[in-house]
Amino acid sequence: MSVTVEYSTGELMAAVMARQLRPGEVAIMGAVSALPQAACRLAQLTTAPGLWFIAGGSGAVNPHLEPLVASSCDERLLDADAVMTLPDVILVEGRGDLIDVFFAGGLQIDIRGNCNLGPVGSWSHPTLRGPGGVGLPFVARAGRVVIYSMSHDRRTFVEHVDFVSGPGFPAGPGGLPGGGPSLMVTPLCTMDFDPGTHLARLATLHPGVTLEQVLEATGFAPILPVKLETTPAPTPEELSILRRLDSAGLLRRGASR
Amino acid sequence: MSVTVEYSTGELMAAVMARQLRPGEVAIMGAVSALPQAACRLAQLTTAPGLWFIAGGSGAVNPHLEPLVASSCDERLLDADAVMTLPDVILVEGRGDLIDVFFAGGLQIDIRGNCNLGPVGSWSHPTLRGPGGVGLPFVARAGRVVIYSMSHDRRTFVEHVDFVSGPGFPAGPGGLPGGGPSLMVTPLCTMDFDPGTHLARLATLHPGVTLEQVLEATGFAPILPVKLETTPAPTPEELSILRRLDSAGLLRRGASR
Amino acid sequence: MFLSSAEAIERLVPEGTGFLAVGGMHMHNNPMELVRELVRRRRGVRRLLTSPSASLAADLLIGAGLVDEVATAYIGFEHLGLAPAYRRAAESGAVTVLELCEAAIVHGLYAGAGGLPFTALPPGLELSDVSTANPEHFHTITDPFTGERVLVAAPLRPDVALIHALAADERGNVFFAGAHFTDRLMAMAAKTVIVQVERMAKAGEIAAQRADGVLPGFLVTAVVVAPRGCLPTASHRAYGYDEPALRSYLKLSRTEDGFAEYLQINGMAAAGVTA
Amino acid sequence: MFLSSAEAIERLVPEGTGFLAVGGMHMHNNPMELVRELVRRRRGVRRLLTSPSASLAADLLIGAGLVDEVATAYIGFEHLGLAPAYRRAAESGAVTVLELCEAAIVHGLYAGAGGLPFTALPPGLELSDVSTANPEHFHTITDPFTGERVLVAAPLRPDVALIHALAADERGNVFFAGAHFTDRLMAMAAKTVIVQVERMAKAGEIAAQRADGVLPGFLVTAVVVAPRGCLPTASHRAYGYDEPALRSYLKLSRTEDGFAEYLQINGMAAAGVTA
Repeated sequence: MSVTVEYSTGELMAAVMARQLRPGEVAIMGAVSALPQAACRLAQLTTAPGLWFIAGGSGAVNPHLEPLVASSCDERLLDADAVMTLPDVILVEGRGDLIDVFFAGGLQIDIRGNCNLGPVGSWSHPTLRGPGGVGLPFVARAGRVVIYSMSHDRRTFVEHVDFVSGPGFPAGPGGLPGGGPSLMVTPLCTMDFDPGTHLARLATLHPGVTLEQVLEATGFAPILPVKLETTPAPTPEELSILRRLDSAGLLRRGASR
Repeated sequence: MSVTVEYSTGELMAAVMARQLRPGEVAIMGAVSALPQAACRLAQLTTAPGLWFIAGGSGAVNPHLEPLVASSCDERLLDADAVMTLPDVILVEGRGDLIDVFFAGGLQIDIRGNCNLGPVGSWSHPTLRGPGGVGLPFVARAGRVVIYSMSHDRRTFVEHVDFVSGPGFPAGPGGLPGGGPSLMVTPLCTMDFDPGTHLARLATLHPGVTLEQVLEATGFAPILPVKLETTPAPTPEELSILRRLDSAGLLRRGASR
Repeated sequence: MFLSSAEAIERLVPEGTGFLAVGGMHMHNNPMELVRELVRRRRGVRRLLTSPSASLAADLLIGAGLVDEVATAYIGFEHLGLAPAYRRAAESGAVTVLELCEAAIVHGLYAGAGGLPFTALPPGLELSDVSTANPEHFHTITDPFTGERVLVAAPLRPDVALIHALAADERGNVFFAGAHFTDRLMAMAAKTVIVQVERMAKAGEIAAQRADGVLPGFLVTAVVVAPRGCLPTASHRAYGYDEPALRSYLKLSRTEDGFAEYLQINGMAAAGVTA
Repeated sequence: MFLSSAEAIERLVPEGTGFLAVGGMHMHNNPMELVRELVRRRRGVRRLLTSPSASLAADLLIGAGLVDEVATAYIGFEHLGLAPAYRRAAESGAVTVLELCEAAIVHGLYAGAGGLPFTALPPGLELSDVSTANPEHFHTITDPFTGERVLVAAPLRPDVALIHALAADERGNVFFAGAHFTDRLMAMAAKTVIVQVERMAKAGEIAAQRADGVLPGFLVTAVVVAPRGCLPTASHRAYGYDEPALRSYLKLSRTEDGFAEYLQINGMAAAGVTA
């Protein structure tokens, strides 16, 4: 016997991102972050008990997310285990040994995990002026960086970003003070990074997505793994938790699967 | 008709210091500061309405001083108009255009208004290891500096301090970013600074004190003014306010006059 | 101390003000009443500094053509979309962008507040293009303690800061409710500080606050009481943001004509205003 | 997370710890239970950092011969007098003094907490002898923005910080009451943080605090519950300092023999302790 459980792309991505987190770690995220926030809360309630997460500009530490809210500075996030001031969050991000996981994103994301939230095209006269990177330069100092994007197309996933807001692996000599990008999560797939070349490598395809779809939608050629797995779907328990948090349905606005 | 009102040296000094303050100014003080705190509160209630004062390490802004307390970090100081964190007080002291009056002191005080709360004698093997200057280097950035000491003897008032914790007027070229020392208040007298030479100049003798007494007790030769006035005694109103604040008698422990 | 928004802007933000900082974060605690007054009076500023994440306040000022250069790390509307006027002005070159990061803003304001001549930044921050794009705001120098090359940023010392707080007492002590982001630091770094508040404080209310939530009155130049004056952005612990009104702004301001219409509808098309 | 003071010191402050910071200010909020445990165990540290104004905690550790070098801006007892053990050790050269000022401590801890390689100091601070006396902690460099010579100080990154807070919850989130001086900053800058608290927090008590008064548990290594453990110093909002006890310490510790007697009387003359 089996039951068919429908879930949205957002719910799948939240479940995938939650599985990146380990007990007792400290995670942080910036603007437009309902997705990583839901992932962190889900992780706390499943595989990563004791996880800490800081909801960006609000300074909230372990917000209870009842309900999950759209803005990263919503006052409802202050219903949390503790709250820090924003300047103190900046100190914590800068110290370099405190943040285990940094959730990042970009209007452009490239094959080395560089993220651009600033100018697309020329720096001084961009074709698309993005909002700006806020704290993205701090990804350089995080333990590892999980990149997520609700768009998977060739405008977003590019060979080289036009402007580095959040640095990925450097092309030349010299390294990152932190651990660098570890995973990219998109509506179509997940990609990790080849340990030797530090270039993006396809890791899993989401249920129902084909390799051709991903390659068609990606502006660079990811390394292909020996065996391409399917992303595990969210479990009924995971979905049940996500839906309890997300009474406003923020994660269900995308296509259902 | 007249009445004889007795007052202590501490009360006289508090009244003298209060008269240095102007409406709307911002004053600050450090450790062992019941005297300047009482002076500020007295000034608020008499000649300097709207005066602001920050009680050093406590961060209290306009503590109500009911009662006046001995320690600069007593929790009772937090009964105040507002409270700042200590790190924020350090910012305010450093900005350079906010503090009008800085109350300073020293184990040694010299003819240029330098104050020493650190080592007396050799820096590495001092004959008297003072406690340290805390925030005294910030006097360089204050509008004007009022120096006070409960001791007036040749060990305290010296030609040159052995260590500069709080800088007075420099002997050589180059000036202070702030306005520099403006008045010294002791149990015997007040001294200001000659505008031309920036050297200490006797200003007033406290009631009953002779010039000889001051010169005998002072390790440098202050400039003598054209006319030596007597320090005005505290008025009955001033004494009444001081005694209401100072229920513990902190200002009356010295000799009464 | 207590002024109307018109008086405060007229007296304290003279035409050609060099460096204006505006507080709030994302769609929260933007001092909109003060910002609207700037727009009504067409008060131009040479440089606008935003908090690490700005939205409507910055977009309006830029869209109205009142800003020569904007120093910012983010202007947008989170899940509601990009900032239309900022996009248009930045893409056309009508506004110069001094792209900063959160660290350069926060540590820069700390330096400005404390009289520090500049601030060193953590290693790794030189790997983004932020410092490369703005060579006048960043330098690479040798750390005298380690000999390493380190990135340093200029201090931020606004001439005027416009911020929002929940309430003020008679002396101009103000307190914040909910989060206050970089607003206190901005006020501590600025020479002139105008605070927009929802209401007057009740007796004893300020004294009951923790140090963190209070800005003492000696740091405040003027207070403007403007109930619901942050709308359509939120005022923490008073009201949430008005999402339909923000969406309506975003829709209209996609074009210059629409932006002018928004000003007209919202009482900001004062005499002398040209779209 | 929750340890006895003996366990906390044994496990987290190994013999020869390079850089220990101890919180509290003047005779307030000194984490005395942890300090007494250091004395009982004769745990020596190479460098002790105090808050801008230390008293009993520092004087005890120095008097017990456990400190090679002390980085401080003040050790004393305000109106009660000078610090006898510190005086004796500094005058004899038994302890090396790294004389700092409040700005070097606070901005140095800020730099340590935020990963900044060093901190610039406001102009005028070079006029005191503090920087001259400690050439290894201060440098004068050229401000790349203005060309002026400016004083810079090293960051402060303690290996271990011992601080006091009012209460802790199960996750190690702690909150402060009254003033908390530089204690939060010290904890944010240190690699290992031991917090001594009066009691466990009640349900919801931490969440009700303002951001400023809380240290989130991810910054806390261990919590030691020690009711009245700051005595004879004060614990803000719990109890005041015990002035007779402090005076008794000051009287006894005027001599080395008296100091040893104080340790004996107060249960700090553990096996292996020699006066």
